[in-house]
Amino acid sequence: MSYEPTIVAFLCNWCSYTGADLAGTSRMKYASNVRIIRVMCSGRVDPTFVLSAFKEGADGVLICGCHPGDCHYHEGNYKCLRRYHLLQKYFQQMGLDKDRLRLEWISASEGRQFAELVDSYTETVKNLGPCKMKQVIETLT
Amino acid sequence: MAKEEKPKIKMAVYWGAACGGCCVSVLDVHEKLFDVVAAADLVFWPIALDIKYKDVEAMPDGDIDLTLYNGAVRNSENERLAKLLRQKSKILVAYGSCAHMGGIPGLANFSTREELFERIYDTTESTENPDNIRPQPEYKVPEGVLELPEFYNDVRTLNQVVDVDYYLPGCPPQTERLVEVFMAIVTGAELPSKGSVVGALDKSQCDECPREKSDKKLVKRFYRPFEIEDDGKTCFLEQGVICLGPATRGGCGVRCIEGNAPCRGCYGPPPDVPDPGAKMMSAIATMIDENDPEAIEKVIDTIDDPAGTFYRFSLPGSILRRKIT
Amino acid sequence: MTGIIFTKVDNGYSGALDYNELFFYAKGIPGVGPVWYSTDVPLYDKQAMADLIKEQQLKRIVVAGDTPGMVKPFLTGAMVIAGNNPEDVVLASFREYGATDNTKIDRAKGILFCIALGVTFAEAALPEETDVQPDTLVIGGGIAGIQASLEIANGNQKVYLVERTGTLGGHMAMFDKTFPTLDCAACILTPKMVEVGQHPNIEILTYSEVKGVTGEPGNYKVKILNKARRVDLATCIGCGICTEKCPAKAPSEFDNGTTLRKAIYIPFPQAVPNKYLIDADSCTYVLKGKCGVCVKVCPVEGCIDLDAKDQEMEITVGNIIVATGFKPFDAGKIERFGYGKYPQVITSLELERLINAAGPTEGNIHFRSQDKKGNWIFSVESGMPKSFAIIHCVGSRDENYNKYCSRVCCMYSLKLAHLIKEKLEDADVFEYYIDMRAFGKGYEEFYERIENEGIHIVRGRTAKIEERNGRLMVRSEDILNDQLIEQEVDMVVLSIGLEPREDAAELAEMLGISTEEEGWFTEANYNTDPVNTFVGGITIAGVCQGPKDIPDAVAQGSAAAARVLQSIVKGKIKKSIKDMPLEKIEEKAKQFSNSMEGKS
Amino acid sequence: MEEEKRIGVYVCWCGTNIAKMVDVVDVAKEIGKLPNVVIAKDYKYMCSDPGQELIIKDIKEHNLDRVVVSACSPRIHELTFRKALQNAGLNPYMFEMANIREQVSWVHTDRGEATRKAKSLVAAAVNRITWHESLDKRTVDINPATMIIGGGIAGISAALEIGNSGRKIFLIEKENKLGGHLAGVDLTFPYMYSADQILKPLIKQVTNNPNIEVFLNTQIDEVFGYVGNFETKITPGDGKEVELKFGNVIVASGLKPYDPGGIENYGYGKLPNVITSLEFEQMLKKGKIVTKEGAEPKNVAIIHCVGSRNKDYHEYCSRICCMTALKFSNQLRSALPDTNIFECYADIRSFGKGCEEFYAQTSRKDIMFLMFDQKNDLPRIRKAETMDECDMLIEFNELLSGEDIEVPADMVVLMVALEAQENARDIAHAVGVSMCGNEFYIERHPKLDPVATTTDGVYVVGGCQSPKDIPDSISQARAAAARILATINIGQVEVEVTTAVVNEDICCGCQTCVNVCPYTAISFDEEKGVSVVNEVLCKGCGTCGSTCPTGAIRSRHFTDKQILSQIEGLMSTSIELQEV
Amino acid sequence: MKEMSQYGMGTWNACFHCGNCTAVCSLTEEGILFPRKEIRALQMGLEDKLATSVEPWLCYYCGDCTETCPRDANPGELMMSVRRWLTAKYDWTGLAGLFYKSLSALIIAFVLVAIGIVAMGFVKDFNSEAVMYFGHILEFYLILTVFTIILIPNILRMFYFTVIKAKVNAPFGSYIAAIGNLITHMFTQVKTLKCDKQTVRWLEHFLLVMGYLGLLVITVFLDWFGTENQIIIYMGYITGGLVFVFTFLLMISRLSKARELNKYSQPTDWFFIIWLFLMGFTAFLVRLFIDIDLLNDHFWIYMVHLIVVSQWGMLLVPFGKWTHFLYRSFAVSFANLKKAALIKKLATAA
Repeated sequence: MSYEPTIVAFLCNWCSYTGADLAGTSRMKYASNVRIIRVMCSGRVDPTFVLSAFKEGADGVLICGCHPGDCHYHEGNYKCLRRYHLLQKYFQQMGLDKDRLRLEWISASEGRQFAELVDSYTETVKNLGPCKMKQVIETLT
Repeated sequence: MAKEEKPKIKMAVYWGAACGGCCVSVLDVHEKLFDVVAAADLVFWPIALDIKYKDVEAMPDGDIDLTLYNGAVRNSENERLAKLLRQKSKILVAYGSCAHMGGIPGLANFSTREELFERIYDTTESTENPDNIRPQPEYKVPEGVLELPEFYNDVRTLNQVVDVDYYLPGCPPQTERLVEVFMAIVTGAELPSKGSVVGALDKSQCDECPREKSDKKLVKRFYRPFEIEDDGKTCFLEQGVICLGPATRGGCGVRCIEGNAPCRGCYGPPPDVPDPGAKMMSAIATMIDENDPEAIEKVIDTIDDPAGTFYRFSLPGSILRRKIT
Repeated sequence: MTGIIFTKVDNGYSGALDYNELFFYAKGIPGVGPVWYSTDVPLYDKQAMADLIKEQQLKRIVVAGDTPGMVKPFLTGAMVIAGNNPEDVVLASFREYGATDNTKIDRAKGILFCIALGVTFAEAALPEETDVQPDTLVIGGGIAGIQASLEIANGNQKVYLVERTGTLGGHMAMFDKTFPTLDCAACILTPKMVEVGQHPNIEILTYSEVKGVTGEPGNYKVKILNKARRVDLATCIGCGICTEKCPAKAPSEFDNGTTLRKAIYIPFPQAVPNKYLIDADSCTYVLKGKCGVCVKVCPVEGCIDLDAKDQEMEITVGNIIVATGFKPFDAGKIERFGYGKYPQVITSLELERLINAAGPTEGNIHFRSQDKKGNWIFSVESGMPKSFAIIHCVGSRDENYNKYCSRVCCMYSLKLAHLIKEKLEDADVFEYYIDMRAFGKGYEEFYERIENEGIHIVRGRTAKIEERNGRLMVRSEDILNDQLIEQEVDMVVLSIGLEPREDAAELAEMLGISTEEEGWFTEANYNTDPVNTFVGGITIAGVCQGPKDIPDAVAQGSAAAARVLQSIVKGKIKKSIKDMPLEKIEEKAKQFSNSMEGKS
Repeated sequence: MEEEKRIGVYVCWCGTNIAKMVDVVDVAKEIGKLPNVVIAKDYKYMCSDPGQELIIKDIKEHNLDRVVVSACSPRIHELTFRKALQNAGLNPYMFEMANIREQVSWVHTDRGEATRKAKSLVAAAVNRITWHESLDKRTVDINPATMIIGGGIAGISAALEIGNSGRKIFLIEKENKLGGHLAGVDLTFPYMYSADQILKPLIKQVTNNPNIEVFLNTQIDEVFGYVGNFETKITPGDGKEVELKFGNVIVASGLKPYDPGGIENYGYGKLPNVITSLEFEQMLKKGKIVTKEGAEPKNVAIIHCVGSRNKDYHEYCSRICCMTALKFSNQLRSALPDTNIFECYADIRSFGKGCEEFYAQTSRKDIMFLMFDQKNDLPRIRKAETMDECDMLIEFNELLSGEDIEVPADMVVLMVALEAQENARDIAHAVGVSMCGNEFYIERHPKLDPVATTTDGVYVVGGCQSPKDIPDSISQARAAAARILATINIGQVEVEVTTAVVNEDICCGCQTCVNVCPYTAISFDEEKGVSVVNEVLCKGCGTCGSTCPTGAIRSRHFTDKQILSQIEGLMSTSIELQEV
Repeated sequence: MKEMSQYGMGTWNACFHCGNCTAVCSLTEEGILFPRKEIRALQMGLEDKLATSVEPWLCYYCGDCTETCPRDANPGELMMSVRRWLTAKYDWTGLAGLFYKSLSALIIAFVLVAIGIVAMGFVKDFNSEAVMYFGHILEFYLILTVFTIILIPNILRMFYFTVIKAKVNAPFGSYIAAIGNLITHMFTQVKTLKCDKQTVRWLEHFLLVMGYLGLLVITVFLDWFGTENQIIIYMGYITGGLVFVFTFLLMISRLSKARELNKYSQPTDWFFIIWLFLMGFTAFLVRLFIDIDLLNDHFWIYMVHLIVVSQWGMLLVPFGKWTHFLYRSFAVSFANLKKAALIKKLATAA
């Protein structure tokens, strides 16, 4: 039985969101499972947001920022990278597959890469099966 | 000093999944106990008074003015009493870290009931249980049915089970804070809005912390407290020791830090922070002084048990609440 | 006494000034004693020269000529031997103030006069000020023009930005990454383009050309031709249905011919304005009078008007900034490299499009191949090369083509090598260079990095490319290793230089500004006035003044804006140096000279 | 309790662009059922004038206080709609856009799926906007005066550019005269113009300009304030303290020559006839090119890249030495027609306008060009024997011939690198600019913003930013002048509204945030024991907000609440709808 | 460098060593790199390096390098000049150098030879038979002398410079092979064919060489002017005709400077061509006059022929451009030795 995962994506305004727009203007097709939230910088992505997304029922979370060295705000993406790694370790302890969270660098010209990323990540999450987090949280006994 | 005669309030104290420390903290009021007794009738306190559940059940709804519920909700008995006390109390206070956020018992949410039973009834070194006997909620014996509360799969905070009026955090709460809150209630002072945390500050630990702090919070590796020689005066974080102080309310009198141990977060998050562990992870990760993924991994590897460290007292109360399988 | 020596040292910068006339003019300048040609004085014997100085009792020598500085050290030496002050050898350089041909002989005289009197030409030839219209015209929508426009518009002044093509962006928009930081060109450029597009003070006139300029500094009337776009900018919603259905194709300008586009098209997805346009040269309707599919499918009534005509408009501006950029060198001119003959010999600009994720091959490097209709294009259907040769200085530093160095090719070649490696990790990349010109901030470090990335960097200019075993044989001398290399590769990248645009001379004529021999616009002073011209209110910025990289072009764009803003803030603008009559200069010079004497 | 919120939602068709793939009517209908949504409409072109009119009319009629438009990317039309709100008298930040074109209709192929996704995006926007708050654009008045640090050619050019428009300039120079390095130069490349004749009139213009106040023998210690309102105290040569107030700062503090004494191979300091390019320039100015013994040199060798392009010294290229060296050869050829001239180089970098041509000409002037390995094998200079008939010999492997050679020399000119000034770090600290590893100042963006810095109102131009020749320095100086003239012309500068703000009641003073800010906008207030955001400096990236462990920092317009409720909206709807 | 400029027109200083010339040349191969290395040696005054190099002889001056030189440094002409300089260098008498450097010396020598021939004619009373007999003998001995006294020693010197002094350590076998290709190259100069678009030029050159050698054999050894053998007579006409027709074509092309290689011609080049032309032309006329019985009345034509031949044989052959023909052929062999040595070196290294 196939299920359609829901993926919440946090995209930085300057590179990745623009890249996603480019995928759109270029009419590239990609999986509709992703829901994008715009932040000014990937450095704004608070772990709280990521955890909340799972709590609300996301099956995967994608964070995209400018390539290292390209951050519009100099180093926000590095901050994000550091948090990502710590979150990954936390995830393992919480029984969440590390693939439930993905960080990728997408520049403003990488519309194609964004579309491909969405497709491949959707596939990855699909293979992981539905994330039970929301259900577990709601039915704690 | 002459006191205005006021009708005594009715007060109850109950412990759920708790260590008993909270009850002891109530006793710790020492001589002020007389003031308490003068102002309140203790109508239920299993640790101290022989009042039965059925006595409580017999009370009219809302009869109890103030209930301090400490401990998390671990089993069916905890849950039943939580619901019962909610029904019978005007003000229900989640007293102590366990009732507030799950506390130390909440760490059991890293395991399932089965895993816990297996450990406790099978694999502990001192256990001999060849028949794989497990506690049963009901057990028929010739005399009738023996009952045991059902051990739940998850640990819950009090507010995940019933509606809570106030939270008085701490493991255990500072006794002075308890007295302050108690006095406020009995004197009929204006109470804070429902759902507030009382007996703690809005500001975090650092505000009271005597250690020297600077903006140089860049870390190349993390240490557990015993791995470094603490200089006794520099901010723990700047020494690479994870201290949850910044994401933990003040009010405890920085007891741990005064004892040269970093804060572990028993006082819970400051206002507006839904998940102190997440905030702290964010802050700690930001301090890592590396930009290369591999180097970052290496630094993070020096944090042994992130979930346990950042959620020591707050796992059931955190966003994700428990480990999933 | 002051002596004047005219140098006729042939520097290759030959000017057609009438030296005889200048010679006689020089004799009449007050305070001037002997006047010589350099051939009349012992220019190879310092002692003899010193003797001559003493004999003539010269205290000061003016060396006059195109670049008289070339002989100054000798004369300074001779002056010192003669016991004079070395600082009293002064230069009257005609080139310095643009007196490079005989039409500017009066300026040359002015220069002579001033210098002879100990006054600098710049201070004597300071034109009067006049009122200035607050609006500004910027010609060219590349990065320099964008920058200049934004600077001025952000100073709350109106800017007309005229761009020849259908979109802003210029060459920079075509690039994938930029050296040495490797940030993507689109990421940093498109926000600027959008900013321009949305700026309330900027009126963008794309697909337009400047057709005539009249008036004077501070008040220019400019005739602008709005070429028929045939799509209404106001109502086009950029839906793209027209393009989908359009039957006609032509090589894409934006993709530098690496792929095809439709006759109705948007130059690239992030174009500003993000509206469609019709290329009359490939539109079936325009060519054959029937088709009109686009009109039928367009959801907006009246948006497409296939019969639209070019229109002219006139604007009044106080300042004009010229930022028209360059054209890439035509690699086909060098037959030995086989561009146009061997399909896998490509230009750097083509590779730039291939590597660009938004390019014809989605960022992958594929062979050039023929489509069904026989057009040579790049598509993902053909295979991928495994080895590359990148050839520097194609069309640059070469007496047979362009003598000058194009300034950017070394760095962009290194960048391309890196990007190839990034795309195709196992690819062999060979770079053939003459001198590696990694001069800017972080450039040398970048070069060092590329060297360590396993790219073969060979000092030796490639001489020819031939087909061998179905691949391309690149023949070069590896000078530093004393070898002859006949390298067989799958693809050759020609790092083409930059050339002035074909219409540069025409525009210069229209504006009254000068050009260099090669066609770059001439600045008012090489050293001190890199963006001004001899015409008041007209400044030049970016590559149209000479090859430069992005930061330098941007700096010039801003610098040009500075002068415009200065005039607007002040409300006054200087007239043209070019129009200063000789008498006026002479008069001013005398005044200054007298006041100096008065002081001392 | 919470005040009532009145949200209007508009779903755009974008012709068929959205409508073809998304059932816009259905989206509007469903969204209209959400709490707080007063009206939900669909319309063909929201961005068109009638579309905007529709919004304005509804705001007035239905007393809307928040508007959600679900259409294309906010990057395209956010500003358009914000303006519409403004026209209707609403705060422009009470607006949110849901991108259902670029991120839905153009990229998906299943209409049902696309519609579902569109609903969830709009629901998220509605959720989010519930938490929006009014933000007011803030501006700072600009003090029209400008301080320029450095009186070299870059500083002078900037001063004149601004000063000539009638605005005040404070020109600070640490030496006792203006002119910087150019004052020590004889001729400029490639056209051999006289540096004196270029510089002196400019200095005269500076001193004659009543708007330009020059302070010689002056150093800058500390600059306080922010864009538009800086101030500093200086103590010029006469010892009297002066207080300056200004709106912008241009740093044009230039470079200093590298001391070649550190390169053992060249024997500078030990061999008397090994001199630096600056010393040689002085000889040229004085018209006397002689060795220490007083004789005209028969052989002059010029060694390039001294201290440049080598990991042991400076890794970077000093950009102007090649051309200066070629200029020296020309000058030598003129001054000493019979002298043998050797140019020992690594790569000839004659990239500027007219420069390659100059190189070509120079090479025809009987000058021996010899190439050495700059990175691994520097030439070695030693004293010659009597029989060698020269003062020194330079040994190295000549790369173009492959021969090991000895070059005779009576004078060796070392083309020394240019490096950051000794006080570069102090100035950086004083004005708040960052430095790269080489101690050059870092510009805001290496390409698109080459003179601004991350500190608003502070510009870096000329050599202090990296080595440059005269025209490039002047272009930069003027670029900074343009920026400043523009802000002066407006008189005010707009500062970011969506900044971070610290809740002082919560902030505990842990200072974790301070270093996170790339713009040094956060500082620690010792007195209050809390962090303070300078909203003029803040650019609103929000990194501090997600770093703050106490939740005391709020990123305006991207608050935790806004984003968390957006997530909630995104998810709840999507799940509900999936079940349908 | 300054000396070299007397052997040809040089702008070689302008060279910035991009290596284009070496790479564009069709005759360069691994181990045999020119002309950039020659330019470098010259710029740096590495006389020994130049003197011991065989590479200049391998250049056939197709002009590609000069045409494509980005600095107009004219490497082709440099190679030509180096060849002239080498000719002088190999020549033990030193006359070759003198003639290259001094046009007047060359003219004086020409005049002296002419005077000598006229004087001899005078001694023989301008008796046609005696003079012609003398001429015939003269030619014969001239060739012998020039070869033994001048050319052979010079070639040995060349061998000394380019092989021994250059320390070429070639295996013995390669010497034998080298002799083989010496013969082929001497007559065919087949290497020119490797130059791009040079087929026509090679054919011209080949026919000219064939004509010249044929004429030499026919006049000197088969006594063309004395023989009655019709075949020889016709062969003589053909070869003579070939010589003057092709030299004439050459002259025209030089004048029009159509081809890159002809852009810069030295006086000695002109002497070479004109005298070759004159030799063919006068020989042709002499035999024609004999055949139509005009010679006795117009004996001066033979005198002219003899003067031309003597100047040719005494001056141009031993000291002029003619030697290129010889040196070049030997150079190919020596170059092969070098290559063999290189291979051997590489083999031992491996």
